[in-house]
Amino acid sequence: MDNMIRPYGDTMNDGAVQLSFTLPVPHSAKADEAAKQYAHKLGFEEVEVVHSNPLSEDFSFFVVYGKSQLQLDYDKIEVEAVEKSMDFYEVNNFIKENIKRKVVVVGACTGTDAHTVGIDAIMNMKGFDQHYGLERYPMMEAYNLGAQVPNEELIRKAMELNADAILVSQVVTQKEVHIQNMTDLIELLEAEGLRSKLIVCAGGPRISNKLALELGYDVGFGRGTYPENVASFIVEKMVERNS
Amino acid sequence: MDNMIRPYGDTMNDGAVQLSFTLPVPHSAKADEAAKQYAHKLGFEEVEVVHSNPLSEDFSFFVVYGKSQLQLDYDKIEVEAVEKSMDFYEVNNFIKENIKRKVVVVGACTGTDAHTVGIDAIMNMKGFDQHYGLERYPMMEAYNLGAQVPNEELIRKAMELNADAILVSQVVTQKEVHIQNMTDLIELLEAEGLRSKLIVCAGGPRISNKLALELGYDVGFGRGTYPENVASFIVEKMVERNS
Amino acid sequence: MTQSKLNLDKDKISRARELSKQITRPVNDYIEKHTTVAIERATLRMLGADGVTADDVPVPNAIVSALGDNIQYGASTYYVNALLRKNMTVEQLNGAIANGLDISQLELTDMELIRQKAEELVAAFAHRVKGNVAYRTSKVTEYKEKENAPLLYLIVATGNIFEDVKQAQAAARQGADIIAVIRTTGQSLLDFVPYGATTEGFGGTYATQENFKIMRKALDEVGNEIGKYIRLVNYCSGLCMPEIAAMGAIERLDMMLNDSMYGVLFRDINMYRTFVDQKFSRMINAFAEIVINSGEDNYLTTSDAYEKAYTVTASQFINEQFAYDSGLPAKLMGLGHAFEMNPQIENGFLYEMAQAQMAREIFPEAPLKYMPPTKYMTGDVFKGYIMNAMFNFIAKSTNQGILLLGMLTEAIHTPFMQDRFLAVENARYILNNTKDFANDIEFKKDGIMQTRAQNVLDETIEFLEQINEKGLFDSIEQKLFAEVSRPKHGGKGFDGVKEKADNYFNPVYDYLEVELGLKK
Amino acid sequence: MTQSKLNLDKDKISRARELSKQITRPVNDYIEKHTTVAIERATLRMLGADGVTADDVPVPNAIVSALGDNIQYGASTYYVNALLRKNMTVEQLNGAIANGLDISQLELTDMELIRQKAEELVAAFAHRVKGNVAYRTSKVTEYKEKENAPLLYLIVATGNIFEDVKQAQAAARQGADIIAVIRTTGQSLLDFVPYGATTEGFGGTYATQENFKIMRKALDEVGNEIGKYIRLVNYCSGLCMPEIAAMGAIERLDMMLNDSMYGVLFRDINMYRTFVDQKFSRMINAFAEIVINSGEDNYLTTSDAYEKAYTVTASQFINEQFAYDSGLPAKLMGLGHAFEMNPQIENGFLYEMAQAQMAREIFPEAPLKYMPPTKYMTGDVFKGYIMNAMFNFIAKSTNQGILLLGMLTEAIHTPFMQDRFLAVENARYILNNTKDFANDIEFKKDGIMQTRAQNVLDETIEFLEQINEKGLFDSIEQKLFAEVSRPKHGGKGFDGVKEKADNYFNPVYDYLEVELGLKK
Ligand code: B12
Ligand code: B12
Ligand SMILES: Cc1ncc(COP(=O)(O)O)c(C=O)c1O
Ligand SMILES: Cc1ncc(COP(=O)(O)O)c(C=O)c1O
Repeated sequence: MDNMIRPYGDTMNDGAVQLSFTLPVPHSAKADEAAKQYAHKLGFEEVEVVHSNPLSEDFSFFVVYGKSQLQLDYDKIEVEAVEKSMDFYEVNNFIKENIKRKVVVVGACTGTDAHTVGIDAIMNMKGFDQHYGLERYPMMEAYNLGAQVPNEELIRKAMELNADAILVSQVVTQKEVHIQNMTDLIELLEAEGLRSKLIVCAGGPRISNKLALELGYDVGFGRGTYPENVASFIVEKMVERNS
Repeated sequence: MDNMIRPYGDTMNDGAVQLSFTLPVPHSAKADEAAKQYAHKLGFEEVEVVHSNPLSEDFSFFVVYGKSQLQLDYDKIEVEAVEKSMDFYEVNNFIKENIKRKVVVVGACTGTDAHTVGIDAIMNMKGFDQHYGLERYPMMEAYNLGAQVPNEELIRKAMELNADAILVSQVVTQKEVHIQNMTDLIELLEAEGLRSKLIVCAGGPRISNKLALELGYDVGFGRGTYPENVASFIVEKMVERNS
Repeated sequence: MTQSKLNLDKDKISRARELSKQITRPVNDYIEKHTTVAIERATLRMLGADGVTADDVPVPNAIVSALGDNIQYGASTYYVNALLRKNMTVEQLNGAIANGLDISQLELTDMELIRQKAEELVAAFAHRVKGNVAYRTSKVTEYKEKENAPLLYLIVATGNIFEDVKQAQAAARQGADIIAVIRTTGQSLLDFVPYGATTEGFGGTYATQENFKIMRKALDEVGNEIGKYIRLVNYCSGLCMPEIAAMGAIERLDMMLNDSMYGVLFRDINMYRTFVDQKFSRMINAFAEIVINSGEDNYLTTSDAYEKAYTVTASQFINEQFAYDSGLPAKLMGLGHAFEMNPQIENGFLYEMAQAQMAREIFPEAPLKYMPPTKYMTGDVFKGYIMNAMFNFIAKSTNQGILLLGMLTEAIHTPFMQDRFLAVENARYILNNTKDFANDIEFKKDGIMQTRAQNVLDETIEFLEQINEKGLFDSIEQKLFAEVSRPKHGGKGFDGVKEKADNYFNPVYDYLEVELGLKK
Repeated sequence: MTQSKLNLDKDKISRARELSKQITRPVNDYIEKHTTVAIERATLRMLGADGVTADDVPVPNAIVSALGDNIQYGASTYYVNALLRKNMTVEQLNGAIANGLDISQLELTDMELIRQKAEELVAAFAHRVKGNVAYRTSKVTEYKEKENAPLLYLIVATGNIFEDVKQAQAAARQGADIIAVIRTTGQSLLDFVPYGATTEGFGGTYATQENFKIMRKALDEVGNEIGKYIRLVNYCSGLCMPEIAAMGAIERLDMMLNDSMYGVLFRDINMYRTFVDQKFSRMINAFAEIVINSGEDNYLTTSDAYEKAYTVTASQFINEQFAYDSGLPAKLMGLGHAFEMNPQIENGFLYEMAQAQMAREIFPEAPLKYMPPTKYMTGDVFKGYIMNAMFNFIAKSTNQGILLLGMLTEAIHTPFMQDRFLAVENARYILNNTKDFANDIEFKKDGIMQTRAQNVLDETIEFLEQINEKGLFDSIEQKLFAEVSRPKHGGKGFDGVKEKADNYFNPVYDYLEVELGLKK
């Protein structure tokens, strides 16, 4: 059985969507018509340009409502299996039982990125939103190197501490600066033959698991991640690799 | 020479568009993924579901940014020629010189539609935004029948007054109620053999010239219309028809 | 209650009330002497008349049509007479009438018997309504602290009552306190109330007793689930004011838009007809403890809100007097006003706040229905969204009772589900974030806000004086409200007004008069 | 100026100022005794050093590297000496150095001759800067009434200076008063200033003298067209504070972010280095009448804005003292603060207003830089847009000087052109609509807002006492600000600090000391 869906305004399957965008054309009746036709190109019918405004001599802003006839088979949507993650206690017990030593993780916000709040949320004692950070896990040794850490230094530190896992935070994504920097790390690790020895995790508000996997990471975590999510992943992966 | 354009976020041709819509699915990671894929279907790349929220057990709301690779040839856009319209004085002079008698127009907001403000803006003495309404035109006789006027009555009154033109305002468009009502008027006029004797104009915030023409009107006027726009059209059309 | 911030002159307020009494007196004289087809149909409904004929004519309409001019004696006489004569139950009689029985032709029995039987039927009606009131009171008390202040009022308007239910339940879960089912365009001009559950309408859903019942049940359901009493609203104004009021009383509606001035000015309903209807309909609302909403906000959709602010205040005074005359206590008076000034006005926020605060101080016990910006909303949904935020701010800071949530898409379409959600999100953020702001500030003596309110009050009195001189009917004819002129004998429904005969009989009216303490 | 709404205790405010004097004294002692590579490079620039070598090393860097430890005598000595020895113009000498000339090896001529020549060069610099000041003053005066109050501050950040120009001109036309060109991520950690026009950057555009010039010209152009003086902003904070200040003075920037605490806490720059740099850089800003912006707002991106409000106020007091010590008058102190409380807080609006009003009353002449919500912005752009409206409201109602416009897409991406437009639209609506609200209200005595401000002031004094006891350097090490710890000798750039020799010579410093009245 198919389960075809469309956007919903006030009637099932009406396909109603709100859009706003800018076009690089002077504000005019012609510009309005272009906005309308652009929405048609995107597959919308009953398009209404409900508002338009000049932004400068060469740019105009539009608010548009339209109805899309495209449908999506909801049953076919697959989500990257978000395994139910263990909690603080379960992770520690899991380590005690299965790994039988402390797990060492080293984390940082790397490259020129200076945003520490995300990696702190994952690693610091006090944690985030009432979820303890990795530093508080009795069965983990967690080292938070802070922000603006060059990839070389992160690797050096990980080797020095004999780390099991590396945590990389990337917040600034403008002009794809994170892709560059994340790729760099993996290349460095591979060049030094360390890639397979470490579990390499990425995180940040615009990072998805899919993107991280593509770039050669073991996993990626997006907005709203809790420390136990990444802790679970690391320890389970460690056991999986060893068996 | 082509003049291909795309939406603009902060870089030429980046194709950036903001969308918001509702899907008839419970709020979940799967729902987020569905929103993302729906945006892909609409032709967007680099789609980010930046926000999602349950609206009820069965509906979820999304804010999405995406980049569209579709382009539009701006040079090919044609706008329904908005002829530069005459002003108050020009219209009156035009009538004096070319028609040589007062032009009679009858207007109303028809059907169950009770919005008078739009038709008043066009017809009443005081007009709208410092543009005199048709009642003030010395060379016009303008009769505003108000709102909720049945099509039959509008026609009756137009005959009684020997009108040259009929003005119809339609503001409520929900469930296409205006289409029904506007079509009705044309059918009635045709049935009584009156259609060709009258200039029939439609107007309202969601009325476009295109729609009006499709429905058999001589012209349609949307948001921001001034009285002189419709006055110009009527008098020029009258002269055109007589020659 | 907040203490006075505006420093309004109490004597002036008393003067305005005095003028309103004088203005309504001649209207009340007219009302007393007349009944209408709608009043008679409403009375029949309260006695039990219900159902439709094969041609979809509602039984109350069938009866009243058949009676013609005889309604001057009160339709109840004939209905009760038929019950006695035919020795039928109410249901049996309704069925018979639906099948063509003409009760106007039956010979009248002893008036004393009719009176007795009528009292019995009225008692059944009263019992049901009192049960409704008791239920509501207990639920509201139980769930009090979950309510927003002001109460958040959201509309649904799909045209299909079953879709409406979904939308309404979703809105309640999102945080709405009140759900209004907007009527289909045109219903207010129908001189009958459609029957049964309906699934088609334009810009709204038919008000029918069955639809009321369906929505009431749905809201009780979701309310009990989330621990809140969700109020239900529908519309009396129009040609069927008292009938819809009766249905609302029976089906436990909680608020009803009820304003004959709205009908006159915005629906072109005849003024005599609707003033007479309004009186009885408000009596029914009062008995069922239904909060009425008046429609002054609408004036500002055609008149300028800054220039004509006084017309709103004046109309509130008049509406208050009419409400008192129908037995409504102040706490059931949701007097209307609106945030409709041009957003371009320098210091517009101050004038809006002064106006809202003035309404609050003049009508301290009324819940006040505060309407969002509509006229200056555009397709710029972002701009509209912050205008709604400023509106919510003022609503909270001036302690309004009922907050109609503005929709960011006001200028575009009737609300999408997401529009409604965003409206609630907006309101909840502002209400919580500015919770005690009102108590934490004072208005500067003779500052912009105080001066503005004092000026509007002065203009209000001047305006009331003018109306008093002309009389209310002529004032309406002369465009004094909303810049709309309505001829006294024009508009819809005038032919439904009848002078009462000396021996006019209306057992519900008589009962309510006593219950509401209106009988001198 | 508004009169006091908060009823703050004047003696407490004086006490806080007294404590700040005590706190900054030992830091100033350290500053007096040291110079840095950046100070020397800046001085060289003001004397005329410019250009880059074939390897893209800026001439000032080439000189200072070559000098090594000799900068303890002041790099100017060597530069001026080279001019005299080689009998070259500044341009010729710059070219020669760019081509490899090592001036550190030239024998030193008579110090009196060097001093004379240096004075000549300083005079040329001073002439240019005074011309800039005069031009700005005349334009600001001419176009005064077109300015928004507060001034609307918008950022551009494309990475490409030519794209920035388009965005900035569009923003100015939309109503911006101030344009800030955000720097590329990472520039603040470079110990040199890149050269020439640049078209690549991440999250911002390189600060180069050529880029300053290009943007200055573009803003003058659009400003003259629309009849407004458009202010230009760039960033001093980082490893090149004084150099960028020098470039800003020369190219007529109008505001500069200048706060060594920001560098320490958020860029991990060594504290000794940046405090020494800050002093000279602010002297240059003062001379060029450039408004500085301090970075206290940033504390609240890591600490809770409700709990740690006092850290902002305390830091403002300290920053004020440092600013006075650099010769900056109050009217050039754009002290930073922000609207960063959790939007879920009940009465959050009142606490924000109290905080903003407190800053206003404590620093009555400072233009105050007020930052929008960032931390609690989410992908819900609609919610974000009304949070920005509330922020704009408070900015207006507490008479802030510089309003950084919030972007509805703050949590998503650097601003799109349409985001910036919507931000201006939001601000202009609120500023106009609430124009005189501040003057029209008073705060209730001992109400929520007054109590909040008084408590924060008390906490501020306690905090300043604690810092005074520990010393500022140790306080930073111990995480007292922004919950970030920075080791005293850690961070970037410490090796660029040098103790001054007894015969240290810096003609610009000497000149500014006199001009700014800092010399006792
Ligand atoms: C706070 C902040 C700052 C602070 C940072 C202070 C600090 N010590 O971190 C300051 C003021 C210094 C700052 C500076 C800048 N910022 Co900033 N900043 C923000 C802000 C407001 C909040 C970020 C934040 O703290 N979020 C809260 C944390 C808890 O969330 P999070 O990072 O998403 O982390 C969670 C998950 O993502 C995940 N996670 C994150 N990392 C990791 C790692 C692992 C291994 C795992 C498992 C999970 C994980 O778990 C966390 C908890 O759930 C955002 C806007 C916003 N509202 O999001 C802009 C923002 C991130 N900043 C931005 C920019 C551009 C800058 C600057 C470059 C601006 C400039 N040119 O000057 C500078 C320079 C920074 C630099 N070089 O990197 C942009 C980034 C745009 C983009 N997408 O590229 C944003 C989005 C603002 C904007 N719209 O322009 N910023
Ligand atoms: C004022 C108003 C009312 C007032 C009307 C008072 C009156 N006497 O007119 C009142 C309160 C009575 C009202 C009631 C209702 N309204 Co109303 N109302 C509005 C509102 C706020 C403004 C409309 C307006 O006055 N615009 C100003 C005029 C000048 O603009 P205009 O009509 O577009 O006219 C211009 C042009 O379109 C053009 N034009 C218009 N007509 C013509 C004709 C000709 C010949 C020409 C040449 C040009 C022309 O020229 C004019 C000048 O430029 C809009 C929302 C909004 N902000 O737009 C909702 C709106 C139009 N209403 C709406 C609805 C649904 C209703 C109700 C049906 C709600 C209900 N179920 O109760 C009722 C019933 C009305 C009915 N049966 O028709 C919807 C319509 C949705 C839709 N697209 O279908 C809107 C959009 C609100 C909403 N989002 O739900 N409304
Ligand atoms: C007092 C009052 N009654 C009724 C209505 C709705 O009437 P209708 O159903 O005729 O649209 C309104 C709408 O604004 C109103 O304000
Ligand atoms: C005081 C101060 N300086 C500088 C900056 C920017 O520094 P950078 O260019 O290092 O991002 C900020 C940004 O918030 C700041 O507040």
